[in-house]
Amino acid sequence: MASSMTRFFERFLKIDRRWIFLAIAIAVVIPFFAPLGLPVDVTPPVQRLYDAVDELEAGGAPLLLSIDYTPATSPELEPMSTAILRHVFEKGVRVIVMTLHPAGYGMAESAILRAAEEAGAEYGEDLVYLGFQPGTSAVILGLGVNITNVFPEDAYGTPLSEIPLMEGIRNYDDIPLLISLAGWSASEAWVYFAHQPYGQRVGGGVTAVMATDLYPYLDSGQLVGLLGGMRGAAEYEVLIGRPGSGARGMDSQSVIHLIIILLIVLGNVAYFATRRQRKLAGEGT
Amino acid sequence: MRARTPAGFVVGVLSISALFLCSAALAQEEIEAAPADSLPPLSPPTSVMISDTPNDRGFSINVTWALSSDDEAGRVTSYRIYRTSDPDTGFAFAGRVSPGDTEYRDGDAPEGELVYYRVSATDDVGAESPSETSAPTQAVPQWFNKERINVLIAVFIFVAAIVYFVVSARRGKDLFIRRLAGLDEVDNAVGRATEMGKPILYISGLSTVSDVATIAAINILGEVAKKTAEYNTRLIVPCADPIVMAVEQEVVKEAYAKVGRPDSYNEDDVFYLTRSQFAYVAGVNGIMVRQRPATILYMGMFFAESLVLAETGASVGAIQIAGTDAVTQLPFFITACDYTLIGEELYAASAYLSREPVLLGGLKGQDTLKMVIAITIILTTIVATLVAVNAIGADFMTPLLITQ
Amino acid sequence: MEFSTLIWTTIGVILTLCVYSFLYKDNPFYKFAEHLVVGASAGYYLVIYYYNFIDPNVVRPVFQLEHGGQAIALGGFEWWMALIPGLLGLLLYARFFPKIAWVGRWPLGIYVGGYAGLGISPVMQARVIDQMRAASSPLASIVGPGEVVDPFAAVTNTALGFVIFAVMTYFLLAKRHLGSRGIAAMIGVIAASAVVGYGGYVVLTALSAANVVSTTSILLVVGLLGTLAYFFFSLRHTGLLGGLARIGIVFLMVGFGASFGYTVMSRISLLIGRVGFLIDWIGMFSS
Amino acid sequence: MLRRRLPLLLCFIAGLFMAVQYYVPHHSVQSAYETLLLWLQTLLAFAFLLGTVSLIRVHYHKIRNKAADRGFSLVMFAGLFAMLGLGFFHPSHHAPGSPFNLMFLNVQVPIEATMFSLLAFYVASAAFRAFRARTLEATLLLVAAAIVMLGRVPIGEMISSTIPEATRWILEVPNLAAKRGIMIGVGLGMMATSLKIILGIERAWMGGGD
Repeated sequence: MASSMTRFFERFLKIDRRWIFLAIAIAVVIPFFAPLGLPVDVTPPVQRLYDAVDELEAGGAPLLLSIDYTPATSPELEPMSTAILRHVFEKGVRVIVMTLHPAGYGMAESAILRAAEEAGAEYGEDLVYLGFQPGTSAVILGLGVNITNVFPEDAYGTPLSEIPLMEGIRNYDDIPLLISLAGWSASEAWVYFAHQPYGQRVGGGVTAVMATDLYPYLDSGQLVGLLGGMRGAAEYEVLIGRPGSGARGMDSQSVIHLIIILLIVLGNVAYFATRRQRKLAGEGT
Repeated sequence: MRARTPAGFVVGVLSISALFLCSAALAQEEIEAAPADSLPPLSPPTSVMISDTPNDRGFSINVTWALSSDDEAGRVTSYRIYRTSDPDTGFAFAGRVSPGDTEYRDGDAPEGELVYYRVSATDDVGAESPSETSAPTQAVPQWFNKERINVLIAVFIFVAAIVYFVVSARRGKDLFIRRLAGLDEVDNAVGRATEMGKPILYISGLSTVSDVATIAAINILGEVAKKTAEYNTRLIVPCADPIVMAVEQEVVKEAYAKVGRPDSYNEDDVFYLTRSQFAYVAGVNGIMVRQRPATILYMGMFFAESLVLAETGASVGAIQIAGTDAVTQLPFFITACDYTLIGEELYAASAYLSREPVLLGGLKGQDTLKMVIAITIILTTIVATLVAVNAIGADFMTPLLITQ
Repeated sequence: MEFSTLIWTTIGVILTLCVYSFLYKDNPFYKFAEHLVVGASAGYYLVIYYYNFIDPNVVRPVFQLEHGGQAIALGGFEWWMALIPGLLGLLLYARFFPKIAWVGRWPLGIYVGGYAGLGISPVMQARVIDQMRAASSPLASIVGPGEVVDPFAAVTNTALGFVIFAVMTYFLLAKRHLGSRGIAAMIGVIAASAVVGYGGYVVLTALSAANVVSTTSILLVVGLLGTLAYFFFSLRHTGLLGGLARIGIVFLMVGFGASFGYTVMSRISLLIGRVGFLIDWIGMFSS
Repeated sequence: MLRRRLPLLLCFIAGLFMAVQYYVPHHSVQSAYETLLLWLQTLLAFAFLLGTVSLIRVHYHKIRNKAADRGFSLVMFAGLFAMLGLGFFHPSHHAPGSPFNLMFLNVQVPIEATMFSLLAFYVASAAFRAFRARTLEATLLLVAAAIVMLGRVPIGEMISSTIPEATRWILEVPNLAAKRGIMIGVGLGMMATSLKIILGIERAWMGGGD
């Protein structure tokens, strides 16, 4: 019996790695069709960002959402833009969307189209898309002086003066909150060039790996709140009560993390079981 | 020759916006003047002081002021800073800061001209209360950045240590170097590839020469190429950067020439693939599964692709030796490769492989500095702790923390 | 849904599946995607670099006498400043002419030297001085008069680490040929830091006549010194240095494990993103 | 002289200037520095053509030598020349909806993103293969990795609240100490290597030797 166990372990140690690939693939795909709904605890940085958005008045001064992420980091950041847009549209808060990255143009457009369609938000009244302007820091500084200097027209060529939402919106003075979602240093740029000189309240959403680097800004109050990676998006979804791709992603995450740990544990059990056997065999000869 | 484009752009944007804001502010002031029951105008900021920004390239003035007495009550919405070369002809908008702030750095001051500043407290309807005009000063560029003197001293000590040990090595002083397992294996790996009749794959990172790790990788390639040339083993070097490719072609070609086999060098084996990170990975993966190299060396700067490369390499059964200073990628190489040079070991590798006394002397210099650093850290930690618990006065720290 | 969007997305989906087929084994579909992306991206970078550097900084100033939107004079300072990099760039192509191939080393010399020089001082600042400063923080500080010291929190910072270290030392002693001096050195270092950790805590409290809490684990300092010791090349790793280096390896391995575990999440996010892309594509047909 | 000494001299001068400018904020030196930096970047841009020629050469030889996979070399050429054609001969190649950009977004981006996502699979297979408690070092590595992995997902908190705390401690104490030590060591190595290049002690970059 011992030898059959050992043989099993030996075979397990030499398992074709493609079986592992298959297990990972299944673990990723299943939550898309059958969400597990594992509970997610909300952490303070996410709560603070949610509160800042929640304080905005319906139909009042708008949120400026800068969707600065690119296709490479969209898996982590798109769930955030979706959750935030759902939140503001549900509350009737108006929103101005823009991007600092050329590759963010399409990302931002598809995000707002989807959210607006779902919530029945009206373009020009509930949201405006300003598009992309090159020159990160110059753009951020320029918005503090006058938005129309930087974006004379929206992304579709309509002068801002003809858009109802933009009436009375000149610069950061008329924007109570700004959120940047980015997989690069855009969040820092917003802190340096919008918060420092103009006192603009800035919130951020970044990839999980970047989040630890930004915590100091959170402690110093330079960021009002922060979403870190898919987990941050999942927490935000919990707060708005609508689990979406973030929560689903966290299901996959939990399962795959468990699979990897299980593989490590089983690998070690098998290793030690067979090692004893190898030692015995070694003594025999 | 000042970089004109961005500066010109900023000046342009700022002056246009200044004009706009001034006219807007003026227009609003007229309106606001009418109602009698509105709040009294803000009290202006006082004691506006200006000075040339120290240690800068020029064109910059630091402005400081005392808060408006209405600031605490929350009536001030911002402070606006204005500049002029001639106070009689009016002021131009220079910048804006939040209430509570008492300083501003103006980066667009003209050089060699006296300038004057004024700071206005602005309320929520845009009415401004300007301060008195400041005394004039000039924006002056500096020739030496005093804030960096500590770096200069440290670099000087470092250079002295390296040069001293290089020179004494040249005089024939015997130098010891500890074992680096990964590098001892390079010889075996070349031999193994020769026996199996399979090539060696050398990946010199995905960065440019601007990362020093890439330079280290080029140095190591020089040593590796000498060995492969001796054994007449095929060496494949796909490059992710065209300059690195140009240099590495030179390196490998010379190595073959030196062992008297210039004809064995094949330019098609040291080639450019693509700069694009994962397109490069796609290409290298293809080379791995089709050429089945016996040995793969990863030296230099790596990013997220490290594990994709190393796992594919492991799957074709190659002996893998990695070396990188990319802290985030080291765990992946350690997991998937047979040997990994960690951080500084990468930089020691070319000295180790070549055993050239002058290069080994450099290592000795590095070690000396390391010793100095370790002792400094121990001392400053002790002193900092004693100061923090008031066991000794804080003045004691000042000379040690000159690096602030 | 526009038809062209559907076509482009479908192309993306097919190429995505081609790449995933590599997980099974190398095959013509993967080869197709691989060669396509190598060619396309090489072309992409050539175009982007041409339009971002060569065109504005060389071609337009030299031939069209225009730089950054401003006219420049033929033979003027700015014209020469644009011509020089152009000539240096052309020298790179000398390698195609064996007789003058060696002039190709001139631009490479400037390039390699320039970047080598650029690195020295910022590296000293950011990687050495700043790190030393961050490492030299107080191990303890005073708690204000009204505040209560949580003795547990004050010592766990250090205690937890030392328990782990004691266990590890045992294993190290059992397995490694470090020499009796090295083992003695290691025990010495660990014991000394324990004494500094606990004894220092008591002494400091007495010295300052106030409550003292530990703010930075002494393990942080010991680990840093150990890691530095590991990187010592010119001395044999025996005795005190050997003991410290062993401690350094322990810290390095824990650190690498932590980095590995920390990064897994974002890697899985990428896969979830790709799977989401494929599933959205299926959804395109149902809508 | 011109073959060996001049490149070394140019290397020395460029290196010395770049090293010294760090301490000289004066705008005359800083703009010279910016100009030189721009030259270096422009040089890289020129090298891209050199690189592309190398890529073309390798695949042209494959086709000429009737190598087994020569058909795929044609695919490479198709991708390369499509991008070059659309980039250089199509007006407004950089506009959002241009064919050049569409090719980039729908051919290059999906392939590269998928290559990137292979990491999720490889992380698992590498962990399984290498995380064996063979030695003390390997044990530490795998235990730390397992704790941090669990500490980052909700399921970790569900198992025990100490897991996220332990994760934080590992990241903030042993991990930080090791990273700092590596960073200082690497810093010294980088500076020494740069110095040896500038002083001409290390000459591998120009084929080494004398």
